[in-house]
Amino acid sequence: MKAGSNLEKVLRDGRFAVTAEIGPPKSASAESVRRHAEEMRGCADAFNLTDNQTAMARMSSIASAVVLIEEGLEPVIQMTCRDRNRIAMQSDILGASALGIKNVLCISGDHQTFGNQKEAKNVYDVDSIQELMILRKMRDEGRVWSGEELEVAPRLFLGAAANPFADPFEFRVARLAKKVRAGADFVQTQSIFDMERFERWMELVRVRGLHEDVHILAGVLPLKSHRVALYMKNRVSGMLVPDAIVERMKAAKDPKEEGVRICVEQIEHLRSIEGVHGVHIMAPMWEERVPEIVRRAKLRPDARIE
Amino acid sequence: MKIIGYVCSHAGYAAADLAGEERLQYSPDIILIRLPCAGRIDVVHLLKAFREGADMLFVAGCLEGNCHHHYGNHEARKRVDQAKSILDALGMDGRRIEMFYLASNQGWKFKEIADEMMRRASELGPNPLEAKG
Amino acid sequence: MIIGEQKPLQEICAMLEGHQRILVTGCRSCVAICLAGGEKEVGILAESLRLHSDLRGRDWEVTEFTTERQCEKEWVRELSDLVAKSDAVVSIACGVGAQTIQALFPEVRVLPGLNTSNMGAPEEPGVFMEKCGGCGDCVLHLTGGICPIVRCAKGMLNGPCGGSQNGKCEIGHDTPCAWEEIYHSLERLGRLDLLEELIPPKNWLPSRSGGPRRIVRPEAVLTREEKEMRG
Amino acid sequence: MSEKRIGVFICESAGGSEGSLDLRSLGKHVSSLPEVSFVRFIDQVCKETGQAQMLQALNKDEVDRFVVAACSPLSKERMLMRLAAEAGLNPFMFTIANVREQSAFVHSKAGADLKAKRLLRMAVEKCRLLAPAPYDVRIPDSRTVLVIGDGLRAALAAEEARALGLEAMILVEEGMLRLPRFLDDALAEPLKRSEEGSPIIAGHLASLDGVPGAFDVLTEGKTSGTLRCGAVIMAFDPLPAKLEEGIMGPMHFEELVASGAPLPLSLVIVVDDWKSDFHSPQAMEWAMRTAVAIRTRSPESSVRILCRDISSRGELESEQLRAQRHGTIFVRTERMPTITPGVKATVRTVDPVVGELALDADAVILVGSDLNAGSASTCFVLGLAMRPDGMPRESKVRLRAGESLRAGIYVIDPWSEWSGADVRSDCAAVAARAAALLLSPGIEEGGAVAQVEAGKCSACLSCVRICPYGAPYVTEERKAEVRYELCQGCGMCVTSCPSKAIDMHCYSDAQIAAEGKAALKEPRP
Repeated sequence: MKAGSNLEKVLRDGRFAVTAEIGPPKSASAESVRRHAEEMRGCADAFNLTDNQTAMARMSSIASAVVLIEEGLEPVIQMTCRDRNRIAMQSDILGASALGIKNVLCISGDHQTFGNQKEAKNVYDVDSIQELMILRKMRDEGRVWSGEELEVAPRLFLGAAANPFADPFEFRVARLAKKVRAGADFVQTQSIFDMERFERWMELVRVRGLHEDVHILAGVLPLKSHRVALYMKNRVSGMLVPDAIVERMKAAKDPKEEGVRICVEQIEHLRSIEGVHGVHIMAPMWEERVPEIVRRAKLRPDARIE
Repeated sequence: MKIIGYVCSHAGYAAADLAGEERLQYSPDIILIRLPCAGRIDVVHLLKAFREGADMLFVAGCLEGNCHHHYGNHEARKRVDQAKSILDALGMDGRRIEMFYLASNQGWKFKEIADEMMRRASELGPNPLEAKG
Repeated sequence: MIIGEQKPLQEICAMLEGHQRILVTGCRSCVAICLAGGEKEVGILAESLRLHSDLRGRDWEVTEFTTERQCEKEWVRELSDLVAKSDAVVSIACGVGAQTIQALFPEVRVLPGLNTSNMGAPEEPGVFMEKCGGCGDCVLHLTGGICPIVRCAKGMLNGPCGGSQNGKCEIGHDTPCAWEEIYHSLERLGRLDLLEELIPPKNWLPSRSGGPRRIVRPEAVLTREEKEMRG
Repeated sequence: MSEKRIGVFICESAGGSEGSLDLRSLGKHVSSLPEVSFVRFIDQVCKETGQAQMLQALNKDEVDRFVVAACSPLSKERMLMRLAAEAGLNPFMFTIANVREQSAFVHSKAGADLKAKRLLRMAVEKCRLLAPAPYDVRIPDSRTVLVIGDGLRAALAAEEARALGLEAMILVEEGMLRLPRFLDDALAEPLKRSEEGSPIIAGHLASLDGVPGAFDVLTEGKTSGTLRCGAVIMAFDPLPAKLEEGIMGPMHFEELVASGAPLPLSLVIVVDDWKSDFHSPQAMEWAMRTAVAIRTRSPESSVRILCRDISSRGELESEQLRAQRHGTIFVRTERMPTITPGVKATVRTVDPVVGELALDADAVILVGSDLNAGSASTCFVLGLAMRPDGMPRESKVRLRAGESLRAGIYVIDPWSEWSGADVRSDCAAVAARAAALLLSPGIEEGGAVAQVEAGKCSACLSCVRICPYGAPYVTEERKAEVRYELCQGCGMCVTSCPSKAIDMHCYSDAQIAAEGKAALKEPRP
């Protein structure tokens, strides 16, 4: 065991993992984190805390994760390359580890021009793959990147993001391979709507045998409305939403119910794909619906940490 | 009023000649400076003329797609737009300068341009520098 | 070349408030070629300032001069007489030019009329694209001749982020994804293998992070004796 | 600066038949202007007697420049150039105040008098700043026309040039012209003569230097060498489209018609203008005329024309009406149709109104903008702007047909009329243009041309990029220079130069500014 986290155990045991996303609040009160924890308790093996998602300043993912631990749930913290250089990254990891955080998702982060403080100076001292390399070195060698020894090494289960829907398509699998070589233990994908392309990608993943080296968690996102579907299709870069899904959402009498139904169908389908070891459910501002999705998709995660 | 038209030889100037042949009357406040092509006009010429008291300026070149020098009229339009934005920035109203396209056989159109500039001049009033003396 | 863009006219006028004898100066080098600060632009700016002054009764005296290369002392010295007659110098050369003037003439106010932007190249007439970030440690041999440091919005070194779609960057659809271009360049060169390499965190010391950079060419440096000998 | 001496002539008939200008007071006004040596009233500037008076005055008073207050420079300029030259001056050392068309004719008496004074003042101010302009009358060095092409048009152009007294050489990549197999007598005879009379060089154009009347040409390919010619005619035939069963290009169809073979019963003509915004009216015209000819010859046949833009303008409109009256069906399609070859070829496309269409045809003719590589590479070497089909852009098609943007280079558009006789007249017209140049007593060059001040030039290429005529170039010293033999005096390089390294004769920056100042000096009316 690299970190001994619940998520790591579930994946190691070959059980189908479930993670769900919690967006930290734009608030100095952690009340909403506690509320979401209550709503989703028992629904997932671990909960992702986003790191200033879409480049909007929010409560830090590490602080939110500590709240979650207090509530008895297991966090996965996200850490972007946008907001900290390698020094801050390593320091934050040491602190997070000391506070009991074991799962870290390494991502480059949305460009600050998407956020509410576009004029901010971005950092990008390292990219997401280099972040993995640094964190792995800390864990495996007990050293900071420059080589200096740590008294106590952090125990980490390292995650990375993968987007099968971005371009150039041919390079996407090679990039996943690089992430695996850089140290990724698990991978969360971008929200999947275009199942056909995802399956093509998985095929290439299996050709390279990557599904045996890394746990792939397929990302799903329940659509709330036709408008959200259109927004995802047209405005979110790196997202492919087939017309059929947009049409279904448009035609639906109860779009929210339809969104949940589509999501459940997707989870059922994803479960049947060789190499998919779990799902990652993203329901930003709609966290309360996650338990229903988990129940209807017949996922049976063995909820809590000790 | 003092209005200068920077006109290309091939269309603007020739059209004014034709307006003359046809005895189409327009205001003597309009004076033409002949250029080989509207594309010869430079922003500096236009700014200088305003500083020397011109109330209005215009540039006239060949019809679009029909410039004797192929795209001199488009070049001229860009200069006029640049001058407009400078005038606007200085609070002098970019409408004091305009770009027109016409053909050498359109004497009537030259008169229309002359009349339009006069109309605009009376709307915008004299060059604000005049008020300063 | 160095790419710059003139500051808005109102901003320049506002900086000049309180001054009277104004020298507008440009440069015949990069900024002339990127159409921002050559003699033509000096003429337009000077004329605009005169018009501004006349309109507001400011009595400004505006003179014009375009230096050969405003980053070199020898050329900037040519300004001596004009600077002596001025109480403000507006430089529409790059920031280097403005600083060289200030260094040589510490008594006069030097005001930047131009925003120096980047090191780039004309893409097509009138369009200039940033091409080089001056990181001090070039990686073009690994990236098919396309710089990921500045042409990728995130300066990624190990491939495109998840926002790359249809060859465009996530920050905007008129920004090409550098990594898409790198991929195709290496594909053409038959060197896609280079993309499989893990590029470790970059040494930014030769870049801005190492403080102001100073390049020394020993063979051209003059010793104290040589300096004395040559006066 | 030394004192200028300006003579001023006022034409007595400048006031027009109305006599509405007070010429005496105009004369009095101008005589007070700086550097004016004398003012003379001339009965009629455009009459020989008037010119004799002017010449006498110019010779006697030793002025170095003059101003004429008369009618439009557009009508008087050339005459006055000759006069200046006769007086021993540079032919551009004069200015004109157009006090007739632009004052006497268009304003009330009082206004016209005032404005005439202004105009004359402007002319004097501009005149003060004149400098002798470069000017040459060059006798063409070579009477040889180099015809570059590949087939019928090249042969005809060469023959027509020879008929006009020029020498002709034909440059063709393969070393032989690709000629239609079936020709009517009207073409066969001149072709034969052309083959006998015009040497053929196998190769392509590698470079062209020099000036109209004296070009130095380098050829490469099967024959590499240099040659001297006075003019170049680009005479490429339309390319045959890629041919498969049931699909042909216009040349092949012309051959088919000429052979007297039975014509296809159903014909689809695809005017290929989808590749770009380029819409070739000539290609469209070819299609419509062909349609009419077929329906005239075999009324039972059906002809459909597929194109992107079916609304014809100008003279094409009547062609279109004629074609429609002859039963031609026009189909508008928004993208290039797909064509399946075969004995019955099928053309599939989408009509924006009707929807999907599948048209069967005995023959499909592809007419359009296929790139002619030979022509394109020639354009590249000559620095000529190209159309998408590889043909050079013509200089103002309607006014100067057959001229390219570069002086001394002529073009035969392959999309000319479809019947042989008309191809011939096209070639004859262009050959005549070349002959007019090469047989002229002298080629006039210079005048209002641009000039570079090398010391200010950064070799930024702005001028090279903006000039429509290829006049500016960068020398080996890395400074721009303008070949005044090619300069047409538009002044765009002057305006676009970021370093203000270029100015031009007759319309210098200082002159334009001085005219503006003179126009605005007077207190407002």
